[in-house]
Amino acid sequence: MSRYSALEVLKGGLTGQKHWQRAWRDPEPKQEYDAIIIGGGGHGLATAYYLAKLHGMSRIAVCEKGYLGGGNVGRNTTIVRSNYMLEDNAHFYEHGMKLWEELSQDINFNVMFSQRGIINLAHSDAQMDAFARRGNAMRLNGIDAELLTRDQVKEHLPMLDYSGKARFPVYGGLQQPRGGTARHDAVAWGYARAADMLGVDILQNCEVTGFDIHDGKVQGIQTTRGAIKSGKVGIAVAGNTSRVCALAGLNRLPIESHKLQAMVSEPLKPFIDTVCTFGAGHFYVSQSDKGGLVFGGDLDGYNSYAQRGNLPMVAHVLQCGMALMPAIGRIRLLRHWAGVMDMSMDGSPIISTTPVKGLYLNGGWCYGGFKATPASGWCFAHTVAQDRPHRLNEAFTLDRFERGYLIDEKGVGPIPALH
Amino acid sequence: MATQSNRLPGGGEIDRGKPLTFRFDDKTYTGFQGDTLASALLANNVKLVGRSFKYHRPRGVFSAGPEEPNALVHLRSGDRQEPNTRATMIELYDGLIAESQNRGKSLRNDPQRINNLFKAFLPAGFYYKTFMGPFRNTRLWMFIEGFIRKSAGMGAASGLPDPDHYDQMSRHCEILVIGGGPAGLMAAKSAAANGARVILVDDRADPGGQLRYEQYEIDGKKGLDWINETVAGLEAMDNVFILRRTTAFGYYDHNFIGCVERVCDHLPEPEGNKPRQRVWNLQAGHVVLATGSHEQPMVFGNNDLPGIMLAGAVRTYVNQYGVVPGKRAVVFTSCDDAYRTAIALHDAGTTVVALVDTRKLDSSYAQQLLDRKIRIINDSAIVSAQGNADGVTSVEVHSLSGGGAQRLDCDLVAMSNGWAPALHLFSQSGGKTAWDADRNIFVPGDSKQAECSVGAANGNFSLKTCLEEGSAAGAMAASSTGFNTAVQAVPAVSEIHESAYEPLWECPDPAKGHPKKFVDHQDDVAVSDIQLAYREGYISVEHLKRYTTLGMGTDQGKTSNVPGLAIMAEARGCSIPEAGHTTFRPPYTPVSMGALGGAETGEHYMPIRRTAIDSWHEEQGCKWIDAGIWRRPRYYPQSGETIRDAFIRETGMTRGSVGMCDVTTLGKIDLQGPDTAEFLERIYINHWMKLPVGKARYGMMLREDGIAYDDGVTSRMSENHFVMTTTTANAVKVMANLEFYLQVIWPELRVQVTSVTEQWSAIAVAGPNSRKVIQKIVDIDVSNEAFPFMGASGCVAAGIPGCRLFRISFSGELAFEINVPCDYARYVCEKIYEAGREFDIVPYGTETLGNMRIEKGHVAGPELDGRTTADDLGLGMMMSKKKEFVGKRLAYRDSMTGENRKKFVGFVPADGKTPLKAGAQIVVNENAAPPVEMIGHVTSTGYCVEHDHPIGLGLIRGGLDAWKDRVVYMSYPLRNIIVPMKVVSPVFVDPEGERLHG
Amino acid sequence: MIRINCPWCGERNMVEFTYGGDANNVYPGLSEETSEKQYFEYTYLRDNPCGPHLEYWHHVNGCRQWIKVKRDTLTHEVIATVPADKPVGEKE
Amino acid sequence: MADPAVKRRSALFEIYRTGEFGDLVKGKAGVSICERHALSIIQVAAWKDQTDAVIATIEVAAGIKPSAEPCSAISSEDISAIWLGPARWLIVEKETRDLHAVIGADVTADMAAITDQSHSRCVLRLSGPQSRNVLRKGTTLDMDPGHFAPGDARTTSLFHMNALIHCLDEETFDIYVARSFGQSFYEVIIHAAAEYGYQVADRI
Ligand SMILES: Cc1cc2nc3c(=O)[nH]c(=O)nc-3n(C[C@H](O)[C@H](O)[C@H](O)COP(=O)(O)OP(=O)(O)OC[C@H]3O[C@@H](n4cnc5c(N)ncnc54)[C@H](O)[C@@H]3O)c2cc1C
Ligand SMILES: NC(=O)c1ccc[n+]([C@@H]2O[C@H](COP(=O)([O-])OP(=O)(O)OC[C@H]3O[C@@H](n4cnc5c(N)ncnc54)[C@H](O)[C@@H]3O)[C@@H](O)[C@H]2O)c1
Ligand SMILES: Cc1cc2nc3c(=O)[nH]c(=O)nc-3n(C[C@H](O)[C@H](O)[C@H](O)COP(=O)(O)O)c2cc1C
Ligand SMILES: [Zn+2]
Repeated sequence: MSRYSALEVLKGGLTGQKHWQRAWRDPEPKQEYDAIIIGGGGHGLATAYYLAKLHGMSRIAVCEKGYLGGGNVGRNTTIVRSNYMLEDNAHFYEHGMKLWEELSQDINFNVMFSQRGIINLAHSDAQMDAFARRGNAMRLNGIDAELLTRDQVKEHLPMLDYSGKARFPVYGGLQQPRGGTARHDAVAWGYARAADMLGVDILQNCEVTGFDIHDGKVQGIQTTRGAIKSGKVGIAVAGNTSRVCALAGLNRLPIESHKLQAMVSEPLKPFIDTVCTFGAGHFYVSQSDKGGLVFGGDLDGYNSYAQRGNLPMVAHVLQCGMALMPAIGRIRLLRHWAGVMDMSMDGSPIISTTPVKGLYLNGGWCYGGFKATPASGWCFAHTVAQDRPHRLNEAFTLDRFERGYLIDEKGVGPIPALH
Repeated sequence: MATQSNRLPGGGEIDRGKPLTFRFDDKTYTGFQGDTLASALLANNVKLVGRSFKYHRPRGVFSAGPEEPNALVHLRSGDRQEPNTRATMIELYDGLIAESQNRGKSLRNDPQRINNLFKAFLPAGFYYKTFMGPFRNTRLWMFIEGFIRKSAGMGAASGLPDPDHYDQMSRHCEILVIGGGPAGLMAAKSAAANGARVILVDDRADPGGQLRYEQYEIDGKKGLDWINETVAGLEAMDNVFILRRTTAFGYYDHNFIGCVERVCDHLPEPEGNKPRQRVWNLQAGHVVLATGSHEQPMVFGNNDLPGIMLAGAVRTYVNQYGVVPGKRAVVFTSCDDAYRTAIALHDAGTTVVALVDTRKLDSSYAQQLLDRKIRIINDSAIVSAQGNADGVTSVEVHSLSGGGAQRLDCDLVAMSNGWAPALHLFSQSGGKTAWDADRNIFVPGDSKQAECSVGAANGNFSLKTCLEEGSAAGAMAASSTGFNTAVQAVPAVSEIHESAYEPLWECPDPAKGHPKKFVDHQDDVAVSDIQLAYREGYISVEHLKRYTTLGMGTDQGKTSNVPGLAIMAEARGCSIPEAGHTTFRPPYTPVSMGALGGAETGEHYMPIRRTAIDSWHEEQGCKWIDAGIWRRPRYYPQSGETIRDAFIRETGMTRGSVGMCDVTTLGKIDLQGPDTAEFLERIYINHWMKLPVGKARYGMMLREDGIAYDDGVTSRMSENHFVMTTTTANAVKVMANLEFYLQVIWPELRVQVTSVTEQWSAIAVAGPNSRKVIQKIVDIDVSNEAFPFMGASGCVAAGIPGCRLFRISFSGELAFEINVPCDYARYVCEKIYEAGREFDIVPYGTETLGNMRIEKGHVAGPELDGRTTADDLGLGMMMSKKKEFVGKRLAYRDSMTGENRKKFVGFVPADGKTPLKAGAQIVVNENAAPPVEMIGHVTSTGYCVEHDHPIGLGLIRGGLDAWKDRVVYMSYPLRNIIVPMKVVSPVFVDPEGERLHG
Repeated sequence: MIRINCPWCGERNMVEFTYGGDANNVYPGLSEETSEKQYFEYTYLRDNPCGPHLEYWHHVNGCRQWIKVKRDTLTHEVIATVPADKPVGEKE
Repeated sequence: MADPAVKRRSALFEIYRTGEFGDLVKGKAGVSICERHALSIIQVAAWKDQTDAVIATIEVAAGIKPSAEPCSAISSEDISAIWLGPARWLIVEKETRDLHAVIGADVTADMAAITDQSHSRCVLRLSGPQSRNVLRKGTTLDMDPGHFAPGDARTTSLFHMNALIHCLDEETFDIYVARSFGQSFYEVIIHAAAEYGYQVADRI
């Protein structure tokens, strides 16, 4: 398979780009694998890649019920950051940030990781204090953070409403300069291609429909493409965590599935050069390299497995948008869609062993799992390969809720829709 | 001023008596009332109107409707500039200004047109394969990204605040008909016959759909006359509501349809107080989708040159606008429909060089063409076009059975590869599309909601069928919503039976060269890109779309999705339905964010809650602060004072004499009933049964998970009547929670809860002289003996009966809180101020309120951060051991108790003067390099006026037991601040509470 | 736009309601006999099916009653609504 | 009742301006707005098993008989009883007597909880041919005449505020919102009414 490089693209230009081969194979499922990862989203594919690359495993399969990358990795607002306050989150996400910074080279696929910075706007002194608390914690943890004054925010974001008519004026903001965005689909494709090159079988249109579990130990899985054996099965199915776990007898998890909407405007010339979040409503925005303004908001607020949302939340997001940046009034919305989120009870993820031996769980990503993709795959691969967590994910266990070791960054408690 | 060289001398629906002047780029033109910008440009023979996304190829008007991929312009100027506006949908008005976009200084000499020369090196997804850089960081990519971003995007946003306003409205109806073509009009007519409420929406200025530009007769009348009569008939009915210029953009759950009306877009500026646009939220019993169809283009070499247009669009320009877009036309088709374009062009005086038909069969219209001496070239296809930025100049035609190449000179190509039903709304409603193999189109499958599709939207293109289906569907919809069925008689139509359509998804290559065959014109996706995607394994249509950007432009692939997936199906060797199509998502056509945001923006983004004393504060010169959506006075600066000066003065004067503060925003909940005390016992951590009447008590609630939730004072007004206060932030949530416990969990408890936050204004009067002030106001004895600390009583205040007085204190001073019915609050407030004048009473705001509670070591929002327990906050002893209460059990989990938790303490700077900062972290080592262990954080800071030094509150691991009087560091690296500070008790003033009780 | 049939007010738009989550959760009751595990399960574990789901909604911008709603989480169809202290299928 | 010299001060005291505004058509306003002020508003929340008794007692005590029918309002010339929720009503009249005491005298604590809410609401009366359109801009309710008729009273979300809407006749509505929202509410209502032309009349 040809390595990607500028030279190859130029070469292709002279030969009609005919020499490119499949980015990943389309193999038939084998009877047995050393490890199976369920879910061909970012996390599943990254896990398979790191298992093969770092843990010397070669016979690995990823089962994806639809097309690769069709889940949340293909429908998120692509924000990457590590601006967390709580220790466990901070170290985990910062590890991820470092992996992001090298990802394109590592997997030889340009994931267009753009460190254009992220600014969380504050609209009161109290909010500034809360952000300072987070920013100071970030700095002390060795993570970049800047507390911006109103004037500094204005330099980065001249299109906001500074008129004095704003219902919630901008006081300042917390910036993580290394944060930014990445090309979401490319992350899935890049990991898939890199994993495939290391021999991982990516099985698309292969839905897992059951588990073979004996004596509390996993033996294999049932799929729409037949039964497959393996003593190690990792679940990384994001919004479908409860459903797939139920197939393995793990009922009633600390998770609710909710839908989150995202939307994009018509393509525009550069309008906004950083990622920006509103502090007085649910609204965040960045601009894709294609030119679309990508907006996200709050959950629709009720359990749902529908990858489509309702109009009030779209209206709410754009109300926030108009309040914050009155210049978008004449820009048009092009498309809106939704994804299904596995909202956990403390808003933090689960990367963990389970009561079933050989069965591992990666889930509870809420709406922040895209940025976690490399770190999550990295830690989950470790957990699957070694049958125990890495230090970086040892706090993210499934039993932490019962023990009371919650990692509640927002402090809203066990109401998943509020995280 | 250019003349309208392409305008026919007569015909069309334009009003030649109303000429309009407009500008496009740097030139002024004229058009007529009734034109669109596109028809007016074509009338003036303007062919080049824009540049494509990637290769900056010259592009002209392609269609005559919302599907337009090419003719996108900046409409209007200054703060009203709208990027990416489809010229085909802009109604011309006098003085209109439009500019081409995605170009350099001039459209013709756009420097980026050289991209076209490098197109071989810029295939789909080239950016995924390169620009990664030699080093392991993102620098090279970010450098390149800057250029990519500048050249990507189409139009530019003005960046200026939108001066217009928007609006939203809801409406309910039994039957919603979307689309006012013949099918929709007929449906509305029969649906409305027996009184059902019918709403008809159509996205054009006038309903009529395709019938407006066809030459059919209906009931012996001209089609247009039939439309006008039908519309007039509907308009006369009370139960029918017609929305023009209104696009149904989204079909949501439970038959809810979002529509946007362009109220004033056809005018230079909105009139009077009218909104520019209005979103209609329509709730329908039954929906009739009569959304018509979109003509599909042919895919051949250089098929993107200006002058190559959809055949139906060409016919529209000729018949509806009286414009012939060229002098020498070639018509290229795989169906009968385009024959009518050839006829229309010919009859309008254009030379029709030939009609190229991919089919072998004889069209039903063949004779009509032959009568007009138009040459028909069967079993053939255009394989390439030649031309330049000024448009097509010739086409090369090949026989599909081999041999027979010829070149035809022309300046207009009208093409049709059949019509695809507009399935967008159907698909959004949850319905699955089905492939109709006979007709080679996707059609609506089974309905998931109460809706049905009719006419062209249902794949039925004959006018007669459209009318019949419309009539039947209208009647069915009426009966399904409870109204008697009345199928309307369907009028007779003049129409000939058309022969079968045989699509050709991709034309063969010419003998020489491989000119790009464009599938998605806006995003420059060509057949070669689809083939590349296929080779690289991006074969699912969803991968194809995301890899090549096929169908991701402003037109969302209305004319490119079907050809694209057909070409992929061909490459994969599978059928079209096996390949499937991508998901249709709202909006159907792009909708301005202003309209979606609606009226409540800017100052009205969220309503403001004001207390009843709001105007008094304003008169006192207060500075405001947002507390959630309330506004509250923050401080009352005197001349030249900073906020710090002000709160130190207010604190000093209150503690020194007396101050007053509006505390209305606290939640107030009235609880009545024999089980109220028992209820409080369950939801608070402390005891309530024995609270005497006339007494108040501080209480704390936990969440179910054992974390501290909310606190406040609750008073017993009579045996079975309590009044609870909550924090401002949690008032609404606590109320809903109490209702949950009472309605769901303990319905057997006889307790009624009612929010009375809005009934009562609350004014706190604090300070050593507060009693003297209060005594002048109220009719009860407020001496310490008669009304001790935590007393609660009804009273008459300043002559106003029905007030309430509480002796409670947040500041730690002798203090009272007086509750007054809101309409009297300002009056009583003034009376208190007057009464306090002799003691130099000072009004104080949230800043001083906060400072005094910090001095006194009371917890508030920053400490109740959703992660702290009652014990962490030093309130552990309040938790009753003798009873069960909400959250108790989980609060005693191992992790939630014990030495290692962060506990509530106070701080003073070691030097006694450096100010402390909220948001700082606490570390033990002054100079450690990251990662540094953080043992706590500073939650709130203030200034202890009495002892004249800065103070702070915070949480620190192990609390006072571990740290009392030891020095730790306040670390604020964001501002490079590190301050040694001593850990002390959080109560800085009157630790014994003598003042409270005094 | 989900429409919920409030047992008192009739069919109303979801914007009038707030969501209260899984209604299969049975409150363990404030009693010393109840185990910590029961509280844990009530507080943290959820039925999360794809399909019909029993859940609480609060008609907060309406009659202020908590109600139980059986709703399909895939199609959003509302199958039944009852007052919150009643079992589904039985009306007041 | 308070010293009659002290006037109650409404939430709109500072901003209420009578006159005609907006896009009047031939000098005519499409909507007329006026504030109802100095009302007695008493909430009666009956114990469920006392519902009938409470209804009967209120009728005797206050001269209006509330209905147990959800979303309904019974009104006479001077007084209305508006359904709020199951076994819960607002009794509303222009303040002329101590209505709280009047009702409380007969409806005892073992029958119902009675709460004075007289100062807790800002009440606007909207009338005129465009009144329904103004309301359509802020609520998702069906505002068509056959579906929101005289005698109907619904609590809903109106311009993102909780509001009780009481239909008095074909084109007249009383709207109750929380007092603290009063000014914001008034501002959005006149904004919504501007395109129809509106008249602000003297308080009633
Ligand atoms: C609108 C939206 C915006 C977001 N914004 C951000 C953001 O800005 N930043 C951020 O960090 N995060 C964001 N997220 C969250 C992020 O996208 C997710 O947390 C993350 O992508 C989840 O991990 P994943 O990529 O592995 O999931 P997915 O891509 O969803 O992968 C799970 C896969 O499992 C498959 N699967 C499910 N069941 C089965 C089965 N039975 N058998 C086989 N396969 C199965 C699914 O088909 C799916 O492909 C957002 C999410 C959404 C929806
Ligand atoms: N002979 C052929 O091959 C052929 C092919 C296609 C159409 N036709 C002709 O076209 C006509 C079809 O009639 P019809 O009524 O089904 O369709 P139509 O195309 O005449 O009318 C559809 C109407 O719906 C409007 N519309 C579409 N989507 C909308 C939306 N989302 N919101 C608001 N308005 C929307 C359009 O502007 C249009 O006015 C017939 O006259 C038929 O003969 C013929
Ligand atoms: C960051 C981002 C940018 C997007 N930009 C576009 C765009 O420019 N045009 C477009 O049609 N869709 C765009 N989409 C939306 C996708 O087309 C698609 O709707 C989304 O990935 C969800 O998939 P689905 O609609 O197939 O379910 C974008 C999506 C994301 C996540
Ligand atoms: Zn209700």
